[in-house]
Amino acid sequence: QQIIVVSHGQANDPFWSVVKNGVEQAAKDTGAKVDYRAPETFDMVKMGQLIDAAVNQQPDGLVVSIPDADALGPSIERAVQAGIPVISMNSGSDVSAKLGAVLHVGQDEFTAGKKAGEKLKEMGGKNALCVNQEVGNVSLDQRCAGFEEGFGGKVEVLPTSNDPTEVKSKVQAALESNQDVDTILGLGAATVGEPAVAAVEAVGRGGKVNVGSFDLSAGFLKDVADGKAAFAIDQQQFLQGYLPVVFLALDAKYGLVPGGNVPSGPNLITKEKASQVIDLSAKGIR
Amino acid sequence: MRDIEKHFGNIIALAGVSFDIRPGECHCLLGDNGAGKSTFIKTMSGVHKPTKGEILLEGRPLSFSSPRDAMEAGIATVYQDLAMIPLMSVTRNFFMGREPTRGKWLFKRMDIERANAVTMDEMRRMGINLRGPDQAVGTLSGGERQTVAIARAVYFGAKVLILDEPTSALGVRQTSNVLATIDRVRKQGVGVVFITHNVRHAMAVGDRFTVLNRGKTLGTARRGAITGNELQDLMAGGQEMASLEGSLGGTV
Amino acid sequence: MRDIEKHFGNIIALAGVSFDIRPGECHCLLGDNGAGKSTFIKTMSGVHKPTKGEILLEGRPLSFSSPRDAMEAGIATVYQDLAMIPLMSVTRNFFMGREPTRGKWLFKRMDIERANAVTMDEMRRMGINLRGPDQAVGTLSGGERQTVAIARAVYFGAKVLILDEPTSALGVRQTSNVLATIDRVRKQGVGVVFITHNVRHAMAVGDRFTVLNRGKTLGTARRGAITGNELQDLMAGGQEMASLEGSLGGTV
Amino acid sequence: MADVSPIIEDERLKREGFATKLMKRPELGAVAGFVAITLFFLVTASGTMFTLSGIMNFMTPAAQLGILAIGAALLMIGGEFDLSIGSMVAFSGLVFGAFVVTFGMPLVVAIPATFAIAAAIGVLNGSIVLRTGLPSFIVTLAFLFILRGASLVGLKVATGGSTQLRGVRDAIGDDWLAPLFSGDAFTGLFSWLAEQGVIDRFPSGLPKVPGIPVEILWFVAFALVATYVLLRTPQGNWIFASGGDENAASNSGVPVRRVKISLFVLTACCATLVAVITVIDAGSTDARRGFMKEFEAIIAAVIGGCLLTGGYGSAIGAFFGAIIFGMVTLGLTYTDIDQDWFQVFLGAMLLAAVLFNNFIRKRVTGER
Amino acid sequence: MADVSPIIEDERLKREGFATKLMKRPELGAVAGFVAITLFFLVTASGTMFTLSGIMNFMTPAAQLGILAIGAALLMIGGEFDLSIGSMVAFSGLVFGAFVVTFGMPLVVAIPATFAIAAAIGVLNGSIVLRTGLPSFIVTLAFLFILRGASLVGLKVATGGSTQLRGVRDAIGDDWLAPLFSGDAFTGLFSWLAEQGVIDRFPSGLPKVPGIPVEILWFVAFALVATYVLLRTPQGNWIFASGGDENAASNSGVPVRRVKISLFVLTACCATLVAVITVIDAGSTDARRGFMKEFEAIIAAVIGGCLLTGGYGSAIGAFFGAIIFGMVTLGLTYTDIDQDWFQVFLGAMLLAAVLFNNFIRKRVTGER
Ligand SMILES: Nc1ncnc2c1ncn2[C@@H]1O[C@H](COP(=O)(O)OP(=O)(O)OP(=O)(O)O)[C@@H](O)[C@H]1O
Ligand SMILES: Nc1ncnc2c1ncn2[C@@H]1O[C@H](COP(=O)(O)OP(=O)(O)OP(=O)(O)O)[C@@H](O)[C@H]1O
Ligand SMILES: [Mg+2]
Ligand SMILES: [Mg+2]
Repeated sequence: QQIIVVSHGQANDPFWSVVKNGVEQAAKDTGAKVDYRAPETFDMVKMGQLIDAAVNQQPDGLVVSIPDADALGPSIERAVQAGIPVISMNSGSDVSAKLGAVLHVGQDEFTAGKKAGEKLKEMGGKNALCVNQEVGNVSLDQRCAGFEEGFGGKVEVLPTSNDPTEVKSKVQAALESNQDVDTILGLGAATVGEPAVAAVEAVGRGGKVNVGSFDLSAGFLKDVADGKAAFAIDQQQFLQGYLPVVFLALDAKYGLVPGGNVPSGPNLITKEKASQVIDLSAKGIR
Repeated sequence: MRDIEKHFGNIIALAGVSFDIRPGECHCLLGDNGAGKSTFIKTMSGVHKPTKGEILLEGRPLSFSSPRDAMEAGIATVYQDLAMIPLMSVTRNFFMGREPTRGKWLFKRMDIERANAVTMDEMRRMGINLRGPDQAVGTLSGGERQTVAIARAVYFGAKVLILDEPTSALGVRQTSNVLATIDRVRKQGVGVVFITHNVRHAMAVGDRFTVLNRGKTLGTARRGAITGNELQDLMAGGQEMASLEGSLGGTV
Repeated sequence: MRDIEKHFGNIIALAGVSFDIRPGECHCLLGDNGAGKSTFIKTMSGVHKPTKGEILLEGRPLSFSSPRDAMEAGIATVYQDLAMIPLMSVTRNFFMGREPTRGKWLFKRMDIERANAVTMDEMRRMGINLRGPDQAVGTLSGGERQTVAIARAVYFGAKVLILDEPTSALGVRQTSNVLATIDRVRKQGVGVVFITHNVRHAMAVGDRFTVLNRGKTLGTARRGAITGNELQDLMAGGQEMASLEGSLGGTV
Repeated sequence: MADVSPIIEDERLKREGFATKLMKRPELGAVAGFVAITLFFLVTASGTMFTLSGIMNFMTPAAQLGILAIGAALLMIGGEFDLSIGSMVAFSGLVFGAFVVTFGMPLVVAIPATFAIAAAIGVLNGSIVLRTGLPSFIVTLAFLFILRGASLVGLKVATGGSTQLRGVRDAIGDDWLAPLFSGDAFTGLFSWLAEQGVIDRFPSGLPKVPGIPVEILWFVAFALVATYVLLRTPQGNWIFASGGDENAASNSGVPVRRVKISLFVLTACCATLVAVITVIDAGSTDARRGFMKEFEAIIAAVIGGCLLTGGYGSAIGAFFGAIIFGMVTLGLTYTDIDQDWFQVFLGAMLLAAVLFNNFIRKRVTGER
Repeated sequence: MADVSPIIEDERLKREGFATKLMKRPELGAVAGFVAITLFFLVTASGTMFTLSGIMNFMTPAAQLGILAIGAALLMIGGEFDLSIGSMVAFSGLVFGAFVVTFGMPLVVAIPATFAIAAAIGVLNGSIVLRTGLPSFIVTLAFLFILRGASLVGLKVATGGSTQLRGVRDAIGDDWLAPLFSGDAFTGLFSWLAEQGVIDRFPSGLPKVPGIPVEILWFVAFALVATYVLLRTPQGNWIFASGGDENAASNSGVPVRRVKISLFVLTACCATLVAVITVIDAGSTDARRGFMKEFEAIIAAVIGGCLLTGGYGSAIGAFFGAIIFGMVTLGLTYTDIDQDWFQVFLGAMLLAAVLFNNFIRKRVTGER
């Protein structure tokens, strides 16, 4: 059996490296031969080409994420036409069935962002920063957009880079120049969440600014456990890599397949749960 | 050309030089190293804009905004640094900026065969047998390179031909070729400006001689009104000659 | 040096040349453009590795892997392209690779004042008054630049001094200075290799004359064993001289 | 005068075979690299890489990159850089998308209008560089940021807050100009070939390869035209001269300013061509389109033998450079190597390709 | 012989003020740009940007970038590029992190060992460039990919699957070498100053600025040393010569190979210094550290007046170039402008800074 996974996240992205770990675990558990592929940057044109390349190899199953249905649709339809069972994961729950995918595992970035927004609003936030480490990456932009909708209050998107020093300085600058900010949402725990917490401490507003972040990192979870940060949003993306592969393997072997979509998250990790997950996070499972 | 001045930042390279060229005449420009000869002819051929002064062509004031303008006005120049692209072939350098074309409209293309043939011919006329027209200029010897530049200027020269130390790196045979060429184009009615440090070369072909010193003209003399030795003294800039001069027996 | 051959790809620049230098003697290397003179001296000073042949110094075979090696063996060279960095100042070019230092250990630094003073002095000795030691070489006139290269080689020259057409761009005064300098260092027991196209310059200072033609030696003559005119004919490479030669009155 | 005889034999020339002569051309190194990489993948990759569909698959990204790379190569030969082409792809994509979707223009209007805007930016780039004498690296770098940022802002305005503009395919419908810029060419021929069994088919009966993607045709055509211009026209000579030595060229009467500005316009238009093709093909555009493409284009040009200092290089070299880059980026997916190793692999292959090409060239030309 | 008189007045020199002379130095353009940007932000940004804490805040990233930029500038003056420094930051970070966390080495061992490995990679880079004569752009580009990929693979091995290696701070504890590479210097002085009321305090009584971050000290020290070396030592002369014209330099006896290899080692060590500082400071390292830093470093060097073609530039210029870049990236956050405009703003400010510097220089030196 050969199963190919094509996603839009890079192998060195902490979020996607966990997905990949799930894929690898599934490969080990099912004995199938699984390939994980992704473009080097958020690049829909390239991703379409990777799907085409996968279809050419006639695998027994194909797992894709669908952040842009317009761009990827034709390639996915071509796979379906070629008789390859397709499962979508992570993004694209709304279009997955239409394009002919068997089912979808995971959840929209937008919905997850919305949920985070609601939670932070509940905690009394009125004025928020959405710290985006890769503006233009549609899946990250959607997290911010969802957050804006759920939060309701004033949200400013703060574009930064992957460099923790720069993120910390920028967040610090934003906090210094705007004393009203009371909420920060980071779009990645290691790259943005940890430096954001450090920045809040540095300007002496620890406890007055709620910090939440997408995804998990051991450092950020520790901050959550210590009460320096509010929560981390876990999509349990390990499942998004693990389940589709297992489903497709079972499908190929026995023709068994679940009947509906599987939502993998979101799951808010707050102070109570944080310390349990630290170890798993350090190993790249959560 | 009248009262040309040229400053580079705080350096005054030319402090008022006047000069004229007549058709069919070879005007030699002489002077010590750093006197400003090259700067002066660069002003004449549109490379530098004069800080002060004006250029008149056939009575009308002119202002060249680029060497291409000057070329179109009929001035061809051999620069001291030759203005060659080392990585390009001899032919491409020869015709740079004035490529011969063939065909029409969309199919207008460079006539490479003709260009190659002309280049080889002109070079042979100057006494250099090139190995091939597509050798890169950067791999030519110093004299070969200089010959390419001279052949190019002569080939395209129209009204005025300016030569900045054209014979400095040339062998005996090539030098006499160049002097002969100057003589020939002069007889065709072209005005020639010839810069050299070699008094013998200057006396051989010059009709008038102008000596520059430290950015100023020391004066102009007609042929016959001055002897080679006088000229030599003028060129040395009036400073006492190095003491060994005598012992070397006037060989320079 | 024995039977040196040098090929560039499919181009044979030197096809077996033998040559020797003796202390206190000025050996002139003459020849047509493209004869291979520059290539030959570059082989001697470690720039090129010979394709065939060997170099002997005081009887021992030598192999220079870089010009620095040759320098350390006491060979100083003025290259035809001068080996100057246009963007750097005159002083920095003068001392490039052999900077004078002051202080010790961590505080070992360039002795800028001394370097500047030496440069200005040596240049003035050659007859050039520089505006200042920190002018960039790229803004010097052709002759000024050449003088810097010569002054540098003379200043550092130890056993052998090689000059590739050192006087080509020089004015009258500078030229006589250079010839005088050659004479002076020769008397100090340094061996000089002097390349030129000017027979008079060669006759003035040369003790022996070797003529190259198309990558081969045409023969070596002692001073007195050959006249200027014979040398001139040899240098022209045996091909018939351009027809105008006569009418120009032997001025070249 | 000396006699003007026909070109004579020169005893100072060794015999030189035709092959040797060929290898001296700048692009032939890239060809050697290309051959080496092909052999490598023939051995290591799964067979599907070199089926017809596999080839089309790696040629499509190579073609898109290649169009940019040839433009970048011409500009580099002319002595300048354009770091803004990647951002230009995003910006032109936005402009084109907005024209088509937001303003509902037909392609006959939208495409020329997009090219006009791109050309204007090219002129702006070029004039700033030439006016100020600043290095083009820094000027176009500023435009790298400006255009990328403008695309983001523009997208948000055009879509009302999203960074992705969709619905281009619907808006275009079956505009008669679309086939020139999207989809596959020679579909009829290919389905006929498939029926004859020359081309593989899917179980559903459709040919695995429906035709040749148009970008490949654009790519090949552009490479040929660029080569012709460089080697056989006065303009080509001017490009080499401007890049080789600006001063010398202008002293010899080459209109250096005009040449350089035209080249900046050309690269902007190359970026726009790629933008139009990918936007129509994908049906959408987003703010990350063309990200890092400027570097990939320069990489391809350098693999193809262009010198960063200008004055040397070839369009055919950039052509093969782009194909090498395309093969390497897609090739790993056809092998069994873990994706984590992708970058190590990419770097090693690049190095191997240029080392091999260098080795071959030195061997053949006998340089030391 | 001619008389050897003291330097005489030359009538061909116009009087030239001290200011004019200063402005001719390559770095003074960058200083002008720096002043302009500062004035701009003084007017437009919120006052907090230029409080002590605000200054430390933008100087910290500027210092980290600047250490790389000065290394890159020296290498550029020497005529070569190193595109692998960004990846080198990630790779050295991994190596250092693994030494400390996985192997539990003390800093006295771990730091020299990391530097040794970096230096070895620098030598490798340099020897490939010099041996093959390939452009350093392409060789170090290959290492950009290779080192980046190796960091990812290495991290996964070291952590058992994660892309982040953490626990560095715990592993180090209070090693006596740590204060040299992390945290703030002069903390005593600063808290004393805070008590005197010279420095703002938090309500808790702690000074708002606890000290000067060590990277800033490293940065300043390195800039001074580099300037000294460039302008006052033979080695500096060799660097200029090697970059100005490799052939001419080597013909004049400059050990070009040795100079260039040392410069490659230097840039690798700069990257390692930044890696060590950031890893200790952040307590962790991940696969994306240093991403794109190679370009930012080159940008800073070019803003600072280095020529891409080599042979010209200055370390002080790169120093100010890095500060300009740091101020511009952070400055927008202090203004009221919508952050979506960030990249447009960054590009525009860069362009404005270099245009201004160019304008000033032309004015002062009277070039046409
Ligand atoms: N771009 C420049 N910037 C500053 N100074 C310059 C520049 N160009 C020339 N100079 C100076 O102007 C003076 C005149 O130079 P020019 O090249 O005209 O001399 P020249 O008469 O041609 O000398 P040579 O006989 O040696 O060629 C020189 O002293 C030179 O240093
Ligand atoms: N790197 C190279 N590659 C190919 N050919 C070369 C190279 N260097 C020199 N040549 C060729 O070798 C021949 C000898 O050149 P060289 O420079 O030694 O001549 P020269 O005797 O110094 O001439 P001149 O008097 O004009 O300086 C020339 O024909 C030249 O074209
Ligand atoms: Mg001159
Ligand atoms: Mg020579």
